[in-house]
Amino acid sequence: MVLNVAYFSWVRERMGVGDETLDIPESVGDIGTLVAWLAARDERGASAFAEPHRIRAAIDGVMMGPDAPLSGAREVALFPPVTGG
Amino acid sequence: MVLNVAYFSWVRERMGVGDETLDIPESVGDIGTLVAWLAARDERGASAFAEPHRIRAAIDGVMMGPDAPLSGAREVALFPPVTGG
Amino acid sequence: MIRVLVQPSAIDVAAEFDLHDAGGHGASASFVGRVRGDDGLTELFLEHHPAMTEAGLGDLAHAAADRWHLSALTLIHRVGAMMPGETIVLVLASSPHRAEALSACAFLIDRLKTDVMLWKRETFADGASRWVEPREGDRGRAERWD
Amino acid sequence: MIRVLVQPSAIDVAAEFDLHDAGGHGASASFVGRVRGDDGLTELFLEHHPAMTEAGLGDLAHAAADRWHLSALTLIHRVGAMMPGETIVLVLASSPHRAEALSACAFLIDRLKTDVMLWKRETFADGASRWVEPREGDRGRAERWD
Repeated sequence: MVLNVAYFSWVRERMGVGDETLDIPESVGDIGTLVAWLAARDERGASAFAEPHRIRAAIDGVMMGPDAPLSGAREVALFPPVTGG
Repeated sequence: MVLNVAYFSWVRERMGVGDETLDIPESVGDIGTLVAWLAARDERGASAFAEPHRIRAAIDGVMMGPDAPLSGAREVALFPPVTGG
Repeated sequence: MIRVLVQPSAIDVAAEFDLHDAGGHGASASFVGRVRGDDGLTELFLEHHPAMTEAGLGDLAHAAADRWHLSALTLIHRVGAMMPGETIVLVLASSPHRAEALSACAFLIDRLKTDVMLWKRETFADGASRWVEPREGDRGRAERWD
Repeated sequence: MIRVLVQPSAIDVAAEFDLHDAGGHGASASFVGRVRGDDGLTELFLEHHPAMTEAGLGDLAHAAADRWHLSALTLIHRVGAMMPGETIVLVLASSPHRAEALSACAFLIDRLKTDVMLWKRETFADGASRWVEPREGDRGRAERWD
């Protein structure tokens, strides 16, 4: 499955890009497994997603938990907790 | 005793003046008796001070009750309860 | 730091903001109260006891400065005759911390309603005029701060 | 009536007041938050998720308008890099009634701290930079409104 993934704050810095289009294996069906897959994929992913409990996610602009399915998503955003206005 | 008396709001309107210098008889020793004396003195006083419970007073800029003595006062101000800012 | 004025002339809100903001404070809270033209009101007249109004505003300003950590405070009340839309009162409170600026501003505007020696007379389009009676609601809001 | 902006350019507070005040509202409450140069801070960078920030501010503005009787509301948040003294956020709330204007303004500034999708990075005079962690105190203040 092809997915647009966006990163923010120190997740973006560690990933080295603001967003990218990824070809996700079929086994990656929800946000939790996406984060684990990114952490295992390469060094930048390992650095950004070493602590999954510090990661928050949104699908198409709506905050979602780790069990949220990826099917139908246009954009998945991954980021630390917000620090507000 | 000679006393400067200032009036505000509808008390001023009914008295017809903003302030005046009055020669007060010795028997008028506190604010309560001053108000009663003004009410008995003439028609404008009767109109302004017909309801003494609606009158507040200050001596030299400090709020005082009806028992406050007039001795030493430079200015007595008589007015309705304030309506604030 | 503390600027307190009682003035019969119009309050220049923009000029007062400029003067106040010159300190570049972290957080600034303001309140502007204007004359409302409800029920055909054409003029609001605020009568005051000059010495007591000045003292009352000064006491309020210092009470706020004692209670909160403020870097600047502006408190200006207009008196005399004014028309609908004109500014009656301006409160500007600044602090390094937003909660202190907001609380000081709310405190000042609530207390102004009860602590300041002012009497209001309203005049309407039909020529009728009346002195405003004190409102119980104002007293309740002011007492929250005691 | 409701004006919501997320902008990388400087917030022109005086111009926004002029625009907002044109309605001649009875009571206007405002809050201005500026970058503080504490601990040698030289730059504050606010990163945001554009679609989510816009939606978040819009939702907040409408929540305030539903809850209080407001005649006008301005809510402007700056994003990107800014220096000490520059304005980060401007809230202007107007109502016929002072308590509603003050409450709406306090609600909006408290909620902005927790509801808006922004991340802050601080850079200091020695070149060090760090992403700010969320503050528990902000969450507490925002939850007063739930």
